[in-house]
Amino acid sequence: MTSALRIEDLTIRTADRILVSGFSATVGRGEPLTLLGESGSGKSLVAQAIMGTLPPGLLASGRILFDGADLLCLDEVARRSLWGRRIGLLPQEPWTALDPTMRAGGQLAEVHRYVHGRHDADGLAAAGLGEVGLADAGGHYPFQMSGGMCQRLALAIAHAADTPLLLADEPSKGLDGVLRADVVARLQREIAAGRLLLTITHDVALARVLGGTACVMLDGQAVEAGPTVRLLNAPAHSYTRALIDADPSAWPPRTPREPGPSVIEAMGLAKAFGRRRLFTDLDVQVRAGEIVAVVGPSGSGKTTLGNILVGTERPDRGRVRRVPGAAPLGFQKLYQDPPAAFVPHQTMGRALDHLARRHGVDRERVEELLARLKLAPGLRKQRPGELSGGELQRFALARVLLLDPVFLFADEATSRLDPVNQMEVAGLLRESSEQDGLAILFVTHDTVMAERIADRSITLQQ
Amino acid sequence: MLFVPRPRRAVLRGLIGLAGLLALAPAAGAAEGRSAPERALTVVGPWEVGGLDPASNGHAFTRLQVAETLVGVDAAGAPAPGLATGWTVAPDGLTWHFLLRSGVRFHDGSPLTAGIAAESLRRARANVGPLSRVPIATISAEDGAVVVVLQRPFALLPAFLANHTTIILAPASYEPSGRVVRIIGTGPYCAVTVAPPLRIELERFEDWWGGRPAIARARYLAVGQGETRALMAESGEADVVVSILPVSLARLRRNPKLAVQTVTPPRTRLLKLNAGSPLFSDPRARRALSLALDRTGLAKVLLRNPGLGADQLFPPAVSGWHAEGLPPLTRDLAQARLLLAQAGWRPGTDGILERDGRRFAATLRTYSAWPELPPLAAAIQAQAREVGIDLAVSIGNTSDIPARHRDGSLDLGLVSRSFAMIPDPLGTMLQDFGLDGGDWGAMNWSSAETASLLDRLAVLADPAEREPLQRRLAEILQAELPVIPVTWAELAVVANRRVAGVRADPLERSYGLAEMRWGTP
Amino acid sequence: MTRLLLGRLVQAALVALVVGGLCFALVRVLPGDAAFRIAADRYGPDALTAQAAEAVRQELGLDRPWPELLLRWFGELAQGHLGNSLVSGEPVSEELASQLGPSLWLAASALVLSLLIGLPLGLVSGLRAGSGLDRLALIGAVALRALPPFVLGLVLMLVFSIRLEWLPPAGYGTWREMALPSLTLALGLAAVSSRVARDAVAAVGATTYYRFARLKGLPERAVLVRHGLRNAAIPVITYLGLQAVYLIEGVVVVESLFAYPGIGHALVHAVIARDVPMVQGAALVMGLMFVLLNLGVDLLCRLLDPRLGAGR
Amino acid sequence: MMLQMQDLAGTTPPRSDPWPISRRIGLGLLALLAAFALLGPVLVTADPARQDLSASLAPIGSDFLLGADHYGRSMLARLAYGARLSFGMALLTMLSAAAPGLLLGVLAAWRGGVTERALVALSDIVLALPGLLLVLLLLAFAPGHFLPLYLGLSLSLWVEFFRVARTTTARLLVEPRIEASRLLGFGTFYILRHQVLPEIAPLLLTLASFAMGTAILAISTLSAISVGLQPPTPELGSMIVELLPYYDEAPLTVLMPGILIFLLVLGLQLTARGGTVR
Repeated sequence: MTSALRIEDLTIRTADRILVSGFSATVGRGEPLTLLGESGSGKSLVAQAIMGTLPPGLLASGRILFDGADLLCLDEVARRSLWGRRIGLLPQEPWTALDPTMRAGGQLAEVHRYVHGRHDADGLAAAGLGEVGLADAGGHYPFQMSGGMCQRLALAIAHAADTPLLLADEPSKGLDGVLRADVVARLQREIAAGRLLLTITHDVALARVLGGTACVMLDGQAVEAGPTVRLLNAPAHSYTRALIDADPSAWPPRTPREPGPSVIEAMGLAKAFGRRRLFTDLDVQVRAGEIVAVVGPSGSGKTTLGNILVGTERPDRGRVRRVPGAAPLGFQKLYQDPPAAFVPHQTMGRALDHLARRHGVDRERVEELLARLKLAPGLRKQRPGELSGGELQRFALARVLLLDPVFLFADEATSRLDPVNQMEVAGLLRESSEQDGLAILFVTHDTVMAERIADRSITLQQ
Repeated sequence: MLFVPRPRRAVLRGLIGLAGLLALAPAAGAAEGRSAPERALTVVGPWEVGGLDPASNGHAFTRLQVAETLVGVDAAGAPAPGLATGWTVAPDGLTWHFLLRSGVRFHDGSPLTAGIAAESLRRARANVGPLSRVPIATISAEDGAVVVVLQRPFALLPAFLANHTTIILAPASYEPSGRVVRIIGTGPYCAVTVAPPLRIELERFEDWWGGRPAIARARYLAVGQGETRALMAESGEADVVVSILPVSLARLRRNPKLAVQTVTPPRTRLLKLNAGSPLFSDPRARRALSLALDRTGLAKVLLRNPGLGADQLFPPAVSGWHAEGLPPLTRDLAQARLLLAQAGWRPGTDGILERDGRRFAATLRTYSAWPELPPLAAAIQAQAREVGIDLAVSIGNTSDIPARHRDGSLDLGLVSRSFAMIPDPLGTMLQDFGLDGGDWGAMNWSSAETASLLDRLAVLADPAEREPLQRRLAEILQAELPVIPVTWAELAVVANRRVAGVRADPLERSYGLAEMRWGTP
Repeated sequence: MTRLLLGRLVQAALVALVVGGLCFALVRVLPGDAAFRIAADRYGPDALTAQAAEAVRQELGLDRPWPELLLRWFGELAQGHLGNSLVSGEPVSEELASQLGPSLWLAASALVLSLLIGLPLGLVSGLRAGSGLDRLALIGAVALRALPPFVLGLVLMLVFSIRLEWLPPAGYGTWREMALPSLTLALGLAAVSSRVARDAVAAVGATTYYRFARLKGLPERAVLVRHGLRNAAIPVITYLGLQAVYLIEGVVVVESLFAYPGIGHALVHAVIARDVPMVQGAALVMGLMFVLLNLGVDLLCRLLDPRLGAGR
Repeated sequence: MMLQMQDLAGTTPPRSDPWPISRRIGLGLLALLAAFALLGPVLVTADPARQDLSASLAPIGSDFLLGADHYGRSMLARLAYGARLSFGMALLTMLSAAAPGLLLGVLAAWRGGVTERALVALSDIVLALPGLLLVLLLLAFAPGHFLPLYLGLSLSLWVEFFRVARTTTARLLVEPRIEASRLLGFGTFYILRHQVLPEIAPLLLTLASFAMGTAILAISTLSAISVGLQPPTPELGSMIVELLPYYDEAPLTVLMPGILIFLLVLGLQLTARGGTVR
């Protein structure tokens, strides 16, 4: 079995600019490597270079030594022969990487049957599913499984491939605390089994528990590398520090403050989808300047609760009372997936102009708001697809604040952002609750974040 | 929700398999016509197969020689012995005896008797068809003869009894209600399957009175598209193809595998005018329209045979009716304009003639049952335009012509008129040029002289006596133009050289299957 | 599932009502004397006379009040009768039966052929979306689409019957006669279905799960067969569901060109001849066939994509 | 650059070039055809109905630029006039099918509930009705006129637009961005105008391109069963039928109208999809 993967002086460039420059690192047996960094830092490119899936138009130079060969020199065929046999992948957000029309069992069994040509693929598949606690989910289709189940199926697939090298892409993305711990445990089992693990994440906490060596990337440069523990405890580079500080666990706790008058109240809410009952007889009240976190496992109805409060969904029972005199548009929402909340072909500028014109808001107001949200004027010409999640979420906040709302429902508003942006947006929310007395319902699956940002939390059970 | 894994793949395979089967499995009746030792002679014609009612589809069964009529027709188109070996008429011209051929058997083996024949005729007379126009008093049977008693003398009786609606069928052909449920005739071929609308399967009738036909099995295929018919001949799929588009003829003639015959049936494409309308009431206007037509051009370009330009009503082939030396209808635009001017028509600003504020505009109605009619209409439209007559062409249903003849809303119709329904053209003439005109003939035009001529002809049998009257008739029609002849017709029959004895029948009464035999290609 | 069946059942009933009523109404109000039209169709252009038309009018009682006629039709329909053809006097059901058979064979074989032609073509062009081959396929599809079926049919005849002498240009009875007409129809269908398939394949090829299947290490064939085809098939099948109508009725020209007996032919004939019961019958059969076919399509799609069954 | 949108499986960013070469070619083609159809009749002096039997089927390049048909009529003139009529009518049909289809489709998706179910039922029934029947019947009222013909066609064509518009709109309406716009106080009209229309337009364009082709072909098909013919009006579809018998003697002449139709559909296709995955 191979001893190591060595990356030497890897440089990735397009025709006109360099995306990753002079990156070197080693993954050893029992020495997992974790690439930390925000999206766009180039960590994905490194992984793609290893996998051999760099998008067309990107050139890679340097060497990636594995199995005594330089992966960069391999042709298409040779590369494909590695996939699933020498190099395995744990995709990010597995629910999008699973075939929606194929049963879980089949998607696992085919690795045994077609990749390794093992007999009794189905038997092995069943065993594999049992191992990840999906024993009775073999007949399920992805849409019938929760995010956690999908993640475990993906792990089972990666395990079945049993490749010397495993690339884990944002394995903790979109998972709540419990599930994340589960994933970590399984990854550690792979390490113990002597497989080389390369993890890509912006989740500092994940890096910490995985141990091994870590490497922090910024703008295509490895700004700092070393044993994870040392690196995270005594960061040398400012960005590393920023990254660590950006982790919710490091956020300053919220200073207790006297909340204002109640802005919205809900009594005896009940909602069910078909046979699935989300919650019954639930009371919620949010006061001005107060941030109320709603936590709970995925599918527990956090989002539905928020939607009921802003009025985009109706409760089965119970009623919602808004503060008298509040403008109907005073109750707003931030979305989990920023790009999905914008019209793809509209530039930010036009979107804002339309909004301003509709509500008779003057330009200065817009300008100062953008300034306050640290949105450079240049960005106004961009379309949603051309902006980062952080920028988009700040635009989303901007357009909401333009209507000076009294209540804001932030639906996992930071979960898709990398740490620094996440902290920034969270900070802005906090700020507007303090300055403008905005009442915020903050839905998140991250209990740590919840207790740091919110005045109090509501926990929904499955 | 069903979480139990189902064998979906298997189901899918099943479906795909099924689909495959559908594609490959032979359609209904795959074996038909292929397993037989001897190839079935394939006759292809344009006429669809309708039901079994002799009144509507008798022609199919006479053409295929499944059923026969009392009276036949000889090469010259004169009545000849058929199921009747001969006939006599009493001096008063009222009582006719038709002597039955002896030893004739139906396809079901039953013998033909005078009684049966008389019964078939009575049915034919009661039904829609020419016989119902004959002044018949009674039809009865005497030993070995059918006796027809008329109300008044009518010399054409034999010719009428040659019409396909008067075929003689066995009693077993009819169900109690009188509906024909199967065709049991006396002809050389029996109909094994009649599959409307496109196919009839035939088998040789071993003990036909005329002797055993050479070809054992035959089938008729109706192919509406002229192009397809030509291709059927070229590909060798068809042995005999009836009625070929003029365009295809030259190509087929060049084909060494095929023998092409053309005959001129007594059929004329003519303009039926409403002589009652202000436009055409004046004979000069009708003559002018006739003078505007470039018949030779039309015939040359659209029918590919310049000789088919109809310079009088009857083609030369119809002896006794084609009047030799009759001043021909020709094209003379100057003369046409002159006549129109004399009739008071003056060209308007757009070149269309006007008379006291009314434009010389009419609708030329025709129908597509005959493929050559719409193109002819388009050409006539353009030629009429040159003398300032504005025709709008409307292509509709066959029935538009008689229907509009009845309600008088027809100004101009282009029709294809056959004078062979009754082998003697007089039969059709009586129908078309009587005192009150006819559905396919004169409209709001009548001439006492024509009427009397027709009456006299109706009782004359001797050609020599009829000839001068017929010539006079032709002269009147040529001068008066109640209908304007445009072109004659040509019937092309193409036979593969592996078949011998193919004869094109100008009257389209029979394909002559019985005379055909397999030759050496 | 039961809801699906029920829905289609209701649709079928509605179709029956609408088709029956509409055809009746339209054919009734059409200009032109029905008696003359029917007579024309019965006795042919040479023998048609006003006298014949009058006989027809008497025989069929065309002058009877129309509500009576319509109600009778529905009444008979309820008992499963479609009435008798005004032209031939034969029961409509029999006349249709003799033509429905060939029509179904033709339609089915054309459908299968079009799949055999369209899918592989769509597949290759989809996998190489934007390639020269893809563009070529597009031009080919457009050409086939821009060619009237009878021209296409004629070309096929010239090639297969005259040049190669493989197949008969017309007639019916065995698969040989069916080959050319169904090929003509199939090409017309394949023209579009190949593009639909191409788009579907290209779309699936761009999905994360398709690429992940590759990264799993599956051989390309397995990736395509296990993850590509099924997902791409869904839109194609849905499309064909819509197109199958064209198969049943768009065949008129093909039928007349190849002298192939079919229901489209029957319908046109009936409309021209004002044969009300035939029109109603033919239209009804076509409508119900369409409903049935779409039921099949629905079921097939659910089979392929379980999400549909889950009421998503 | 949009690297943050890429995962390991190597998503390539969607091509955003609105003017791919194929689309330019398509537009060029359409422009040419439009010019031919609009200017042709003006520039060509020959009368499309003027016959000269002596010049029947005159070859290309003789005293007729594009030869003559069987009546000796100038093909160039007939093609020009035919193009104007056919393309114009096809456009009309397409529009009269697309407009109600689009509106009803969006309406159904927007209102949902009874409205939607009713509309869907209606469309299903229309689909189940043989379109041919509709056309034939409509035509019987005004035989030989093209207008009822094309309108009859659009009667069965609108359904396709309806179905596509409905499904796509329905899919769009559940997108967060629509909900967001509503929360931000934008009205129905704004959302339709700025968010729904721009996104379903390409799909409808593709449909429309096929619909126009279908319309013209339907005419020729009907002409083939001698319905809708009205000599001497030049109409591409019926021209093919008229000329077909002469396929052996003047194959090129027979093909000419077909070629025009082909170019039209091709141009529309290239323009509509710009050769990109939809």
